[in-house]
Formats: sequence, C-alpha cells, structure tokens
Amino acid sequence: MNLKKISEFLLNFKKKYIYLVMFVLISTPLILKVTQETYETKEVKSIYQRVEEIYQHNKENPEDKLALFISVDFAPSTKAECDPMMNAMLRHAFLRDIPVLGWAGVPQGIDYGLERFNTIAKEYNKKYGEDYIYLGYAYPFLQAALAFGTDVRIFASTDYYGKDTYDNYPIMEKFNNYNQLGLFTSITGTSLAEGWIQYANGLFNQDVAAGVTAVNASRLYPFLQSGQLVGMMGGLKGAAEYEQMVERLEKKEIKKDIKNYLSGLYKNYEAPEENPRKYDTSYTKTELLKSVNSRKMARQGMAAQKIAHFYVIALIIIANIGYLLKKRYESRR
Amino acid sequence: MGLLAWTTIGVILTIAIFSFLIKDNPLYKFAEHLFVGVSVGYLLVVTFTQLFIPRVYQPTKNAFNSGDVFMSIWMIVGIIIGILFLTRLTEKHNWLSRYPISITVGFYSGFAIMPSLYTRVLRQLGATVSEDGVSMINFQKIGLFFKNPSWANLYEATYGPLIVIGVLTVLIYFFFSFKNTNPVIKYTRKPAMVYMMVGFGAAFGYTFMARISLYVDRMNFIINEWWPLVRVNLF
Amino acid sequence: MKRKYPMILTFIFGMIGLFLKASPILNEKFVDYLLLWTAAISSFAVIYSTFNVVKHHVLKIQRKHRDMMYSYVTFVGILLMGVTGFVGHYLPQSNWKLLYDNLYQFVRTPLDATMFSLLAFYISSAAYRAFRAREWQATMLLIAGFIVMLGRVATGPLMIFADITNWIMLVPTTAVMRAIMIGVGLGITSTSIKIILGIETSYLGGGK
Amino acid sequence: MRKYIILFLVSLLIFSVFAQETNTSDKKITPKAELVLQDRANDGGTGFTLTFKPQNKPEELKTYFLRIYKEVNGEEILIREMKVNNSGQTVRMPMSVQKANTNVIARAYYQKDGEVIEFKEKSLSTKGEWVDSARLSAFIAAILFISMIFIYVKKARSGEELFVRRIPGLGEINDAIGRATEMGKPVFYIPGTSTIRDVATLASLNILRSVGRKAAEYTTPMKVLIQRPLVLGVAQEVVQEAYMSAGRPDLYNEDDVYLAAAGQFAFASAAQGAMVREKPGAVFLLGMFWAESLLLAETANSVGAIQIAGTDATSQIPFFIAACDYTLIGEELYAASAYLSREPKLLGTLKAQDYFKGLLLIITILALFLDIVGVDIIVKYILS
Repeated sequence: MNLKKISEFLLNFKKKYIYLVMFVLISTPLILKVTQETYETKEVKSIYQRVEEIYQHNKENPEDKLALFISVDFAPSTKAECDPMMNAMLRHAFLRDIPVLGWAGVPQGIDYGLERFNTIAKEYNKKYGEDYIYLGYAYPFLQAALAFGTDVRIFASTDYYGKDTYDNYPIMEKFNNYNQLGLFTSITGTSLAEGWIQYANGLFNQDVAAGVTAVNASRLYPFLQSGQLVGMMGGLKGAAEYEQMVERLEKKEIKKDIKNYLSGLYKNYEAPEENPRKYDTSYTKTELLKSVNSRKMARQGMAAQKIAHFYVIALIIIANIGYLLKKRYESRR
Repeated sequence: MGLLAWTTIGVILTIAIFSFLIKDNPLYKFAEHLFVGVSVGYLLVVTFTQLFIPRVYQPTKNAFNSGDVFMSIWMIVGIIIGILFLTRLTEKHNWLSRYPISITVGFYSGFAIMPSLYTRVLRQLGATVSEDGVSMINFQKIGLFFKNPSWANLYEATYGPLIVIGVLTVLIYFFFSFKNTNPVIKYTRKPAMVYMMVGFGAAFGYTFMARISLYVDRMNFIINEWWPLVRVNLF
Repeated sequence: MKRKYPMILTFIFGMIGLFLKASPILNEKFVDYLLLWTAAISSFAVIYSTFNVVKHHVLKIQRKHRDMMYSYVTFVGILLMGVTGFVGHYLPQSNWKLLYDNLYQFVRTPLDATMFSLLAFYISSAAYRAFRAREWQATMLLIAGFIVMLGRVATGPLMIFADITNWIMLVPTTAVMRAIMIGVGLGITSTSIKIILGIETSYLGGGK
Repeated sequence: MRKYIILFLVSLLIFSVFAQETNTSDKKITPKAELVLQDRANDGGTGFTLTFKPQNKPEELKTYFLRIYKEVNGEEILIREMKVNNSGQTVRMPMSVQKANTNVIARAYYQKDGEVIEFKEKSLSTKGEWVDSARLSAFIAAILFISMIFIYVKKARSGEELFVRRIPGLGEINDAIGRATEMGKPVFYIPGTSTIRDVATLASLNILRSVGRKAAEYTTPMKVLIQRPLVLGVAQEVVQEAYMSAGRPDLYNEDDVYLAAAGQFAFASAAQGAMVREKPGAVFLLGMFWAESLLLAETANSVGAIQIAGTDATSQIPFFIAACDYTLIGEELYAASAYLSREPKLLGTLKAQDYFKGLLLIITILALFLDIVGVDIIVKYILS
C-alpha cells in the first residue's frame, strides 16, 4: 500500500505551490469583481438606522439640523479595511443631504482623509464649507475630544486649508458643538475609538459609532453591550454590510445607472471663477471607473478573504490527515 | 511623468516583490536593493530635517544667540560626544566610540527600570488581583451562577479565577533556578503549558484575517487604481 | 582605561535615568538636556551607518560579487531619495519636492505595503507546517488556532465558534499575555540593572 | 362692588409690574458658576486642570467667556480664551505652562447687552512634586531588587554552586552552530529590529557575544544583520570582543556586521534576499520584533536553516512558535546570557530575579486572599 507515498505527498507540499494556489484563489474574485453579499448584523444596522434617523430629523426640522462627524483615525496601512467604511458612510450622508464634518486623529490620515472627502463629495455635487468641511489634524487628542463640548472653533480655529473657521464657513456656524452632531464616528486601526467613547460619549453623552479593523473589533464588544457605542463596523465584514445597505439606498434614490448618473452630473456646468468646490467639476474616464469600482471594494475583499480562510483551513486538515496516515503507516511496520 | 507612468512603476515593484514567493530572481534583487537605498536615503532626510536641525542645531544656535553660556557648552560637549561615534570609521581610534555608546546605553537602561516595574509588573499583578475594585475571585458571581445557571453566569463566575490561575501558573513556569522536583514547579508545568499553547494558537489564528486584507489591498491597487488608468489611456 | 571610564559613564547616566523617572521635578528640569545629547549621538550614528551601507556595497563591487551590479541600484536609491528629500524640504514648491513625493508614494509605499502583504502567504505556509497534531502541546495549539480561525469567519450555525473564540481571547490569551508581560518586565529591570552596575559589560566590546 | 374692581385693577397693575419685572429680571440675573483650578498631581509643576460648571439655566444665560492668564515676572499674559455654550455640563480642560511654579489666573465673564463683565476669578501657582507618589512602590521595588542582586552576586562570587534549569532553546545554540559548520554554511544573527532604547536589544547583544565566541571556535562565518544605526556600533564592538576572547581576532571581519537596511520592511526584504542567496545553516532571531518576525522566520525555514528565535514582543511569540524550531518565550530571552556564559555574577543576578519574582507572587496571593475578605491595602499601595 503506498500509504507512505500518500502521507509523504500530503505532508510536504512545496512552499511555492502553496503560494501559487493562494495567489490564484485570492486574485480571481478580485479580478472578476465577484462580490460577496453578507448577512447584516445588528451592530452595523444600528449605525445605518441612526444616520437614517438624522435624515428624518433634518427633514422634519430644517432649522435645527443635525450633522455627521467622521474622525479619520487610520493610517494608509489599514486602508484595506477602513477605506470602504469611510466611503460608505460619506456616501450615505451625502445621499441624505446630511452635513458632514471631519478631521484626522493620526498624522498619516490627514491628507488621505481630505482626498477621500473631496472625491466622494464630487459624486454628490457637494460644496466645501457648506455641505462638508475637513478640519485637518486633531492634535492633541484630549483638547480635540473636549473641544466639541464647548465650541470646536476654539480648538480648530482654522480648517485644513488654513482659513479661519469663524467667518469663512457657514457649516461651522451651525455645527460646532456635540449637541448639533447626530452621530460621531471614529474610523480607526488604533485604540483611538476607545478614547472617543470615553470622552465624547462619557463626558458629553454624544452618540458614538466606531469603524475598526478586525483585530481591534473584539476589544470594543463590551462597549456595544453597555450601550456606550451606538454601533460598530468590524473589519472588512462590517464595511461590506454597510456598503451593501448604502448601495441599496443609492439604487432607490438615484434611479439611473451610477456610471451615466456620474458622467451626466457635470455635463453642462461652468464653475464660477472663485470655485468653492475643492475638486474640478468634470469626470475623466478613469475617475468614473474608480468611483464606480470603489462602491464594491469591501464585498470584493470579503469574497477573497473567505476563500483564503477556507483554503488555509483545508491546508491544515490535509496536513493532519497526512500526519495520521504516516502514524498509522509507522505503527503497522 | 504622468500618473500612469508612476503607477506603473508602483505595480512593477509590487510584482517584483511578489515574484520572490516563487523564486529569488533579478527583478526581486533590483526591487530589494532599490528598497534598501530608498530606506537609507529616507532615514538620512528624516534624521536631518526632524532630528538634527530642530533638536540639535536649533537649540545650539539659540543658546549662542541668547548668550546662555551653560547651554552652549552643554550642546558643544553633546555634539563632540556625537562625533566620537564617527571614530568607528577609523581602525585605531574606534574605542573612543564607547563613550557615546555607554552614555546612550546607560541612560536608556536606567530610564527603562521604573516604567517596566510600574506598568508591566506591579500594575499587571494588581490587575490580576482585582479589576477596578471588583475582586477577580468573586463569590457573589459564583453564587449567582448556582442560583440560575446560564452560559453568561458561568462565564462571569469562572473568568476571574481562570485568569488568576493562568497568570500564576505561567509565571511559575518561568522560574529558572529551582529544580523540577520542587512540587510547586512540578504541578504547575502542565497547566501552564496548556494555557500557553491555547493562548498562542488563538493569537495566531486571530491575526490571520488582518494579514489577508493586506494582500487584498495590494490587489485593489493593481486592479482598481492601475488597470483603469491603463484601460483608459491605452485603449 | 578603555573600559573603566565608559563603565563609570554608564553607571552615572544609568542612575540619572533611574532618578529622572522617579521624580517628576527632576524629570521636568533635566530630561530635555539628556534628550539633546541622545539626539546628537543618534544623528551621528545615522551618518556612520550610511557610511557602513555604502562601504558594504563598495566592498561587494570590489570583490566582484555576482550581485555587484545591484549595489549600484542601492547607491542610486540613496542619492535619489536623499537629494530630492533635502532639496524638497527647503524648496517645497520646486519639482524636487514633487519628485520626492512621487518617489515616496510610488516607490517606497508600494514596496512597504507589498512586503507587509507577503505575510498573507507566509502565514498560510506556517499554519500548514505548525498546526499538526504531533505531541499534545502542538495539538492544543492546533485546536485553539483552528477554532479561532473558524470563529473569525463563522456565519449562521458556525456562530458557536465565534463565541468560543471570544472566550479564548478574553480568558486564556489574556492570562498568558499578562504573565509573559510581567516576566518580561522583571527581565527588563534585571538586565538594565546588570548593565548599570557593570555586571554585564559585553556591550563595551573588546580590549582592556 | 367698585371696591372689588379697583382692588382687582390694582392687583392687575402690581401683577403686570411684577410680570414686567420678571421679564426684565434677567437683566439682574446673577451669573453663577463653579470655577476651579487644580494643580495636577505627580507632575513636574507645569500641569493644571480648569473645571468650569455653569450654574445658571441655559435659557437664563446662554454663553460664558473664560480667559486664562499666566504671570511672567509680574506681567499677565493671556494664554487661552474660550467661549463656553451653557449646556449645563461641566467643562474640564487640562492645560499646561512651560515653566514650573508659575502663577495662573482664570477669569469668567458673561455678556450683558454687548458688554463683557467679569464675575469670577481664581488663581493658582502650579507646583511639582519631588517624588512621584503613584510610582513610589515601583521605586522601592527597584531599590529592593538592586540590593537582592548585590546579595546574590556576592554569594555567587564566594563560590556557591547555583543551579539553572535547562532552557530548551538555549541548549540547542551550540549544536545549531556545530551543524551549520558541518554543512559548511554561514550563521546568521539578527539582534531584533528595535533601537538601543529597547532593553530586549541589549539582552540579545549579550547572547550575540556567546554565539560569536562559539562561531569563532568553530571558525564558521557569522553574519549579523542590523536595522538600527546605534545598534550597529554596539554589535560590532560585541562581535569583535567575542572573537578576541575566543582567541581568533584574525577571523573578525567588520563587514560581516552590517546595516542591511534602515526601514522595517526594507530590512525584511534585504534579510530575506541575503538568506536565500547565502543559505545560512543556522538563523538566530533574538530581540524585539514587529510584524516582520514571520517574514524572517518563514524565509529561514525555506532555506532549511535551524531557527532559534526569542522575543519579548507578546504579539510575535505565536508566529515564532509556529515557524521556528526553538523559541525563547519572553523572560527566557533575558535569562539567556546568564545561562550561556555561566558567569557567577550573572547566575547571581538570575537567582535574585527568581527570588524577587517569588516575593511578588507571595504578595499577590496574599493580596488575593485579603481582597476576598475585603481588605485591599496591598492592591492600593503596592500593586497599583
């Protein structure tokens, strides 16, 4: 019986073949843009509902609107998990005409956050300073966390572009205190989310939501159970859930296909000389492609991640079968 | 050079690094040596602009301008000691570099004693005894479990004692100068090993998912950032 | 003479470090002075290590090592990044700075991120090799790792694994990591004291 | 009847005056607020905390103004001005000044028809503490530990035999170098990727001395790959001394101890390349590592080298256990130099460390029992 040969084969796969198979398995779903719908958990749905509540509230009393705050607390190295979360939240807010304010909690996130804010704002024809604003680097953390307790303009006296926030931006007139923020979201790969829970929620009982990398997700579960967190997106899975909810909403709101909608957005639009927009009001082909692709990033990542997971679990099972065969072969000899 | 050219360079370097998985090859050697050069160049720039100028040159200039004699002397001595490190370039005088080494090694060793004792040893031992006021071995919780046994109550009742046993047995496992015949050592070796293996196996499996998403991000760079540029510009 | 004085210096600065951390007023007054010195020493150490890298590759070229031509690539890398970085710092609007930013964004970052992502492959081959039921310890490792891996991706009926994963991470893993941290804290303290008291002098090198 | 009407009118009049009074009374609303300045404990004397709790109802007084000054040789300099919306909540603002023992003044104002009037003032002179009371227990522990080390080193010097249990990973160092010599392959040593500030790096450099000496005896080429500039200088000294004390100063080639690269992943790629091209027989990964630990360990395994790893980075230990032949866990890295060199002084220190840990364990167990009974003096004063 060639038990020996089988066990030898099962136990000694060459590394390069393991890697080659892994490479092929993971890359195909990404190349073919296979998206993996995922079941929606309570903690992500509660964020979505909270943003919808803000939309209802703003519709009922247009005078006393609530805004959404996004704190970009992640560095490009955790982009894979955090980027789709921020895209989905920005899209949800802009789709529902909810004013968005943001800043960066980590230095590496400053420029990256701004580029994301402007790119997504471009998809919804939003004006900087009226519909959304980016306040640059929120440092030191403690002062930033307490700033919204009184008037954030004391702390963030200038925005990212260096202009005074007191008199240049109408959005800052209406939204500078925790009472005017419907939801405060920290998207991070670090433990900054716990800081926001302790200060924003702890001191000023501001509704706080968190979008964290998979590694940090379990650390925040106690805050979910205790109600200190409104909701939480954990890793690519959390991003995929929120992403698919926002895509459903977008299809309902924008009847047309996204690509035509975007290309038609700035068809006959001449920007005034002093262009308030921080982006050029025209869509190049590449930008169109990128915007459309970026709506499915998390779910594509999910498919690849699930396949990789089951591939490695299979590898482990095969190795142990080989080991058992080897043991039986040796015991029989 | 256009965005397409630069992104293509990024993609070529990405594939060069991935090619190492199959076999070491000239493309990987090129990328590796370029990466070494870029990292050393970057360190030079960061050290000069963010360490030497603001933390060495500027204070010295201010000390001289403001006529602060003590500070000027202190900075000059500091710079001379720093230069002593360069004596390593010579064969004969490289023992002079021991002075900057001893100062740095000595200072940082001394600097590490209090924090390591305070944060790593005493505070962690304290956390093993009681967590924010509630003792880890909590008889009310154990009583509660027996009143109405449920999974949640079982967890509440057992997690404190299990952590205490785990910490103590693993700590005892790392005694170095006691023989195995010592009963305390003998009977805690196996439970400590069980804790360690379960703990390490879980930690390994846990970070697995995060590593995969790193790779997903690289493929996104190629498929969603580079490929749209190519398709638009070339076809 | 070559070892005695440095050892005295180590002791003096070791005591300074210890007392600075113990007394906030001393720390407030004097820590900056010391950090100025360590900044100076580190700056010159960087210069020395750059010479070391250059010398290492020059030797490779002199010895006609088979990979010698790649050493030129390293020199180009150092010069390119170094020059554009320095000039770009002082002339932020110049296209030197633009070149530096491009080099950072399209050379350093992709290389960095791709090397990091190799872990996805290495972790799978390491798991394939390590998670085998050899002796009971390895079996323990396998079971725990397997449960957590399943727990992290579980859906529907497999959710039981997610709960077990949470329990394993909250109890055994916490206990082990805490015990090791305590042991390491003691190790750090004893090694630091050994160095300051001159019991451990290997870092001072050879000769009398 | 008329009387009642007049009475009614008069009361109406009074009432209206009074009513009129109430809506004018907000002019006389006395602004009330709690303004507290506290010096921050256990700091160098520069930190303080401002606490401001508005006591008027929000509709009475919407906003307050706070101005904080510091006194620099008699002159008041404004350091912070704040507009506080009265949301009924306490505003707590941690602040600091550059120099210790400065006099700080906080004044609260409220707005009354365009004019800003001060209604409260508090001052404080910040002071520091000579001894950090929170860290006192750690300081006493350090002194106790140092004295125990003196005792046991003296004992070890007086010739008392000190037992050290077998540490699996360390026993194999000599065979690993021996096997590498038989196969005619070099030995690679990586003393961690952290700076000299990390004591794990210093512990690893102590092990490098023993490994270097063994490599010199076996005349096996040894390459030491470094990522940090300062560690480079120290490692070269250590290896030179190891070759010297093994009696083979001629074998020492300074180029064998080199800076492979200056970034975390640049170092991993350079080390990976070097391992695959020079095919070392034994690879030592000892010291502080981050995510690149598995990159180094897995490549060393793919070239068939014997890997001995050791780190105090708790997050990287699982990867070394999975990928390497032998792994020193946490504390074993620090005990290695005593174990390998067998010098009485080092064994004495190891003994002192064990007894100190034993003492701490006893205190912890005692604290546990006392805590159950409800007495938590140990936890409060010693352990936190």
